[in-house]
Amino acid sequence: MATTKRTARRGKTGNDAGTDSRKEPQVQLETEELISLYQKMVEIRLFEDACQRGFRQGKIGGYLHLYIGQEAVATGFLESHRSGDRIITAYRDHAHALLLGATPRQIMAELYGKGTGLVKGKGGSMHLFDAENDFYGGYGIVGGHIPLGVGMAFAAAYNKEDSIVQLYLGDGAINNGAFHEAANLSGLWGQDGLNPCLWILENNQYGMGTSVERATANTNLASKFDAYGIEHEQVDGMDVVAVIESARRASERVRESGTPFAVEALTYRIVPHGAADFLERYRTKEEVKKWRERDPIGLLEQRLEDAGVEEIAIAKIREEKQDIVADAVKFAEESPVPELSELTTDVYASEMHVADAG
Amino acid sequence: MATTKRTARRGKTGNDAGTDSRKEPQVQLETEELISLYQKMVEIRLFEDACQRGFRQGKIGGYLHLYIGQEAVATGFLESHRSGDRIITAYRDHAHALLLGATPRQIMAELYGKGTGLVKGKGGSMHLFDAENDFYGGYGIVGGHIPLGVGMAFAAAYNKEDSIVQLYLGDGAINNGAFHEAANLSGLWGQDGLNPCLWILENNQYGMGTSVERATANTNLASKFDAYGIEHEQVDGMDVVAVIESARRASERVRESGTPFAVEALTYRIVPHGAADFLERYRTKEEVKKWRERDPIGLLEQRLEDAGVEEIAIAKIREEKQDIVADAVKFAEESPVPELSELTTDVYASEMHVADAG
Amino acid sequence: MPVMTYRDALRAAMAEEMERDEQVVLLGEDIGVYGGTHLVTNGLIDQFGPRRVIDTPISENGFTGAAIGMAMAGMRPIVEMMTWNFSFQAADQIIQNAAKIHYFSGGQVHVPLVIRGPNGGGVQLSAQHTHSLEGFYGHFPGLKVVSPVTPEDVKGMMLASIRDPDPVIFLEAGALYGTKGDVPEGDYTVEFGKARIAREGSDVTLVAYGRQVNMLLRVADDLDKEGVQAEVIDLRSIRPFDTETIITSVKKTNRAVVVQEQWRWFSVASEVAALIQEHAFDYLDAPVERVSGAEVPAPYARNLEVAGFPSEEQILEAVRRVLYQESR
Amino acid sequence: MPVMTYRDALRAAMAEEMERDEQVVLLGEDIGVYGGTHLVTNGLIDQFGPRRVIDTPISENGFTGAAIGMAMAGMRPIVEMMTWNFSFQAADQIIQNAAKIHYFSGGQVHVPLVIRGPNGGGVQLSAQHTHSLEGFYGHFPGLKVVSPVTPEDVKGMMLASIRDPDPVIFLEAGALYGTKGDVPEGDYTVEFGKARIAREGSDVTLVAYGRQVNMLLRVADDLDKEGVQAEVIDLRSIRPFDTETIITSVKKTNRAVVVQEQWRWFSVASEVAALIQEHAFDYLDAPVERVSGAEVPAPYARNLEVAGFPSEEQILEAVRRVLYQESR
Ligand SMILES: Cc1ncc(C[n+]2csc(CCOP(=O)(O)OP(=O)(O)O)c2C)c(N)n1
Ligand SMILES: Cc1ncc(C[n+]2csc(CCOP(=O)(O)OP(=O)(O)O)c2C)c(N)n1
Ligand SMILES: [Mg+2]
Ligand SMILES: [Mg+2]
Repeated sequence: MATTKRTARRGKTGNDAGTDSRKEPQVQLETEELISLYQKMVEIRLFEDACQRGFRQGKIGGYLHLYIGQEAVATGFLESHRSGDRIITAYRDHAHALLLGATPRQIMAELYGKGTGLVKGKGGSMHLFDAENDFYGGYGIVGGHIPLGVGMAFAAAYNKEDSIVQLYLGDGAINNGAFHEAANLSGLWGQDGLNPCLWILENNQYGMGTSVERATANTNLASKFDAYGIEHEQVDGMDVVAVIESARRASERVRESGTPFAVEALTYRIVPHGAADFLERYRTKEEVKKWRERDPIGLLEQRLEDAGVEEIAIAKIREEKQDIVADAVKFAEESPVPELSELTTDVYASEMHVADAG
Repeated sequence: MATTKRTARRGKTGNDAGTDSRKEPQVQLETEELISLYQKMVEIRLFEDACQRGFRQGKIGGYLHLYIGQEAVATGFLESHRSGDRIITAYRDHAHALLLGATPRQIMAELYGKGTGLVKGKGGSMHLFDAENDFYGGYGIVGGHIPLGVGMAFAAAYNKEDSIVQLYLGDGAINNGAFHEAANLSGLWGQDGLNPCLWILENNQYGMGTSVERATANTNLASKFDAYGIEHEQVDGMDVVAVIESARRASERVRESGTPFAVEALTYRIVPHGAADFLERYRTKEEVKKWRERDPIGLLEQRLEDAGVEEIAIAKIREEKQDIVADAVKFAEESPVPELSELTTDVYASEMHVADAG
Repeated sequence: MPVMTYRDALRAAMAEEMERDEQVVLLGEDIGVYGGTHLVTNGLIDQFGPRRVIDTPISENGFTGAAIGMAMAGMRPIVEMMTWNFSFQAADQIIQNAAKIHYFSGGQVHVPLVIRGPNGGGVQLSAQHTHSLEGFYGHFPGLKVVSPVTPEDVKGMMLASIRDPDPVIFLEAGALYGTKGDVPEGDYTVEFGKARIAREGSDVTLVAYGRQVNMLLRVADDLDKEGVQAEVIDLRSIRPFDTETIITSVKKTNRAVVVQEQWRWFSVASEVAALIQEHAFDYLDAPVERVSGAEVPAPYARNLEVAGFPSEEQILEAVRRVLYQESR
Repeated sequence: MPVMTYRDALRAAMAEEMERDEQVVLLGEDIGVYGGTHLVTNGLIDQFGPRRVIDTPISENGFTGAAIGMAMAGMRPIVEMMTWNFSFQAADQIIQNAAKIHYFSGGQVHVPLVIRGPNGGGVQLSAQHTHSLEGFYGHFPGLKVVSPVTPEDVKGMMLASIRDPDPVIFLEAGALYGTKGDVPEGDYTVEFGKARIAREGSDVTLVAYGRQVNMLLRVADDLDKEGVQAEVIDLRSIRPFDTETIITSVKKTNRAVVVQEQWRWFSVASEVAALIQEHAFDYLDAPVERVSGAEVPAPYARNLEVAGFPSEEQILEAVRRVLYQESR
């Protein structure tokens, strides 16, 4: 464990949130639960690996952002998802879609630009949507989706749905004006119980090649929520059990009160920012290596072993998931591209014909 | 004095900035200095009164925002202005222009839309500029001017000018994304001594008809600068002596260090938001009356009396200033409207002709 | 038919639909307690309460985005841009989210949202507060853009906008809030994409939208005295656009003048001229003329401002040119 | 003449001017340590240090505004929009401040600022990352908007942009960063407002800018084989605009096709068609044809994306129509 190193690394964080993000979580999970978590996280990891291959082969186009290293965050938080809770995030969105119930086939077909894709091949990696399973995207403009999440939270409370919103954003996005305006609305509306929004700040240390330290003078990102009257805490985003503990507490609180709450999950993007990136001049190999030692999947394997699960059982899970991912790739490969007529559908929800669109 | 009332009124401020904005200032001003301040503040007040009349008479058009009640803020801060320090604010800008050296004639002629106006009749009340006297406007979009101030501060440091920027903004503007992005840059660049920016938050309690309490859940506005690593304090913005004390300390600090600092001046707009407004359903007559008791000009008169200045001397100042303002109005009335050819000048600084502009 | 102001027609449409549909809410700066800076929403907070008439902080991007989120979750928000000049701060939400979410979600989600507010020049509001944004927003597929001018259309198009499943950019002629007109009783909507023939005529086609329509009607009166019958077309809807009505008219008159307050380059008038030459090439007896705002940021001084807006004189001259009464 | 890529021509212009003028600085996301996401600024931080090559947080509105402030204080900042798609977040700064400050300050202050970055469609970047914003920004007086396509023009126009006293919107053809071309040695600038005749011809005028120019050159080759001589005009500069070159050409060829990747409604092609019918009415043998992007947010799937961009086939068909080889 590297508590001291982390603290040192984060330098001038002024981290006074009172949360030691590395203390052993109190929550006790059954072995079954740990296994289930492992299944999910391994599926994400293997799925992302397959995406990287598909991209290298030129079968996936556009921008492709992988979740490798961050699996524990969405997995942990979505354990607290209740049907009807709306989920929204940016472009690093495969894991969220998978965890909410979209199939690997649907997602991979989307990335391959096929008509069988989750959004019919129209959105690609950055714009996964699965509204039936509560996933509201999938957005490519940094900051841009944040106000949407706050608005959805308002709607949930307005319509007394008893649902909440899980709103994910990155450490880079927090410096964007859209964050500021939306967080202010969230805090304000929350005073009247009109904003059951759980803010999940995925601090993976970098916005593309810019470290948190080079992006803001106050590197204690959770503390930024003070400006909006939103309470917050930090959590070790590499340890899925710690995340689950925080997620349960936080989502319950948000659901009961209709007021927002923010959790900063300290995590790390082990892979390059986008699948097309190769230069990583902005960080050292040593740094990546150190974080790899706390790979969330590795940490969970440790917990499984501690719980007495045999290595062979763990390996079996990986194989099963490998098969599922391989099947998804095959499905994607074999699926037809979208009909050309799809070009002009879904521009308007009304009958309006695109030809006389303007 | 009404220390307790204010504290009560601000309700959930969580005002823990450690600054009691009402304690008696330490700074000792000569009687001469007090008189000079009084001259300035009375000139502003009378000028603004004349604007209101001109507006009612239909001689001033557009939007017109008066500074009545807030005179102590710009007057106090601009006492610390050194030649070369750039000043920038929003649309409530007459006082700033006057204090920096634009003549009442130039400004009034501008408001009357005359060719002799400070910006040739092109900008009107919201866009006063007087670059020769360090005044860089005068902007009408809430939040929009804030990043400009931060950029000018960068330029000053980059070119080792030893000058600073005084960047004024309102309590309404602080909720705008432009504030967030600019303050973050200011804090970040300040770490390298590249942002000598003095942030002056004129908290006059309302953004148009929306009180601070209805605009944000964290009503301690100064504390919002914490998110950017910018230190801050609050000051009683009705007491020009208190403002001067804060301004001296703050501007020196900014100048020496090249890092930003923020002062929240607690003040009050005694008049309606704009000269065209008449309905004031958003505040009570009693509230206005209570603040009027602390009218900055009244408070300063008290100080003058305490210093032994006779009522008749004070009255004389008012008369002199009344004459100056009357002269400005006359000048404005008699000035010619701009030449029609002015319509198409100043679109580009280059030779580019407007006719083939696009 | 009852007579109503433009402002009241707007308010009536919103209030009636709020009565009918609880999912309709209003958001904007000072629309509630303050009564709305243009009094369009005056009194609605008393009628519907602060949960449905929501005063927002000054954060156009944030609350427009929040409204998009509400719409995605099944509500029907109406956002007031205090003036459209402030919408540049919300451009990212309008263009990147409202216009495109339906498409990039593969049709899973849609955005029934109205963004409304005054547009166009006023009285000496100067450079930052004077814009006509029909072409600016009309450029983007996924948006609908309307710009009604009569109180009747205002009410009918507002009702159509609120009920529309797509995001509608509702550009009001701020300068006309106080003007009056007949407004039908009962519930009615005015369909998008249909221009209105504001006056019939056979000699020349005059095209505009917003307050310039009224200007054209005055010009048509003047021309009438000279024996020239002008047909005046009020576009009403910018996206979708009614090409047919214009072309039918030009095929009859063989001449056209397009008038707009916005700048000429890359504008609505550019498109109208392009469309006419495209679809009525063989019918045109003269090039389509355009009269637009001066190519300058709006000045403050009244004399300059007036000189920068299209004038009846300029329009008359343009008509004379297409009639070959005056040399080009 | 040395051969250079589009990307290197850009970098060379910036580096040379930074050598000459200390007031020139670069701002943008990941332009320094990271090397620039498109490698345009690669290495410049080593050469000029972090005070002049400034990595910014993700706050387009904030740093564009800051750059405007720097320019007002005498500096000559160059802002990189990582892609122009992100500029909607900075639209308020660009349109309300950069374009207008010179005017509303009565000429007291000016804004020598360049905002540059890749524009136009790429490879499957989908709806939020695919825009061509020539008309969008070209609409506003106070801005200058250029869109060069050859490495020679790229360098000469970048140098002209940096030295220009006004704000310049520099729209790069991102898809062409790797393409090569001759670039003159030494210091030179390419004047704004002058179109380039990329190929001479007498039978039809083809107009475009950006990467569609290359497409037109290929189409012209095809047409050549059929005995049709196409004149290809590269606009280069959108504001100021070179009406004369186009009109002169159309007076010779009597036919024109305008091609653009951007959506058709209220666009550059609209304006070009309007201008041609206005200034060459009596010379036109056929309506000006326009070929534009499909009226949809950009889709991700490659087959849909390709179908949405203007194709050589579509252009050929349009040419045949203006030549009356094919019915309209
Ligand atoms: C407004 C905007 N600016 C720039 C970009 C380019 N961009 C894409 S991802 C990214 C970094 C975002 O960092 P962060 O929010 O930390 O998310 P992460 O990638 O680390 O998950 C940037 C700058 C963008 N998509 N939108
Ligand atoms: C982006 C934007 N939104 C709305 C407005 C309309 N408006 C003008 S002044 C104002 C209130 C600003 O309040 P504050 O910042 O507190 O300044 P004050 O008027 O109190 O001096 C508003 C909403 C505007 N000019 N710009
Ligand atoms: Mg990050
Ligand atoms: Mg205020």
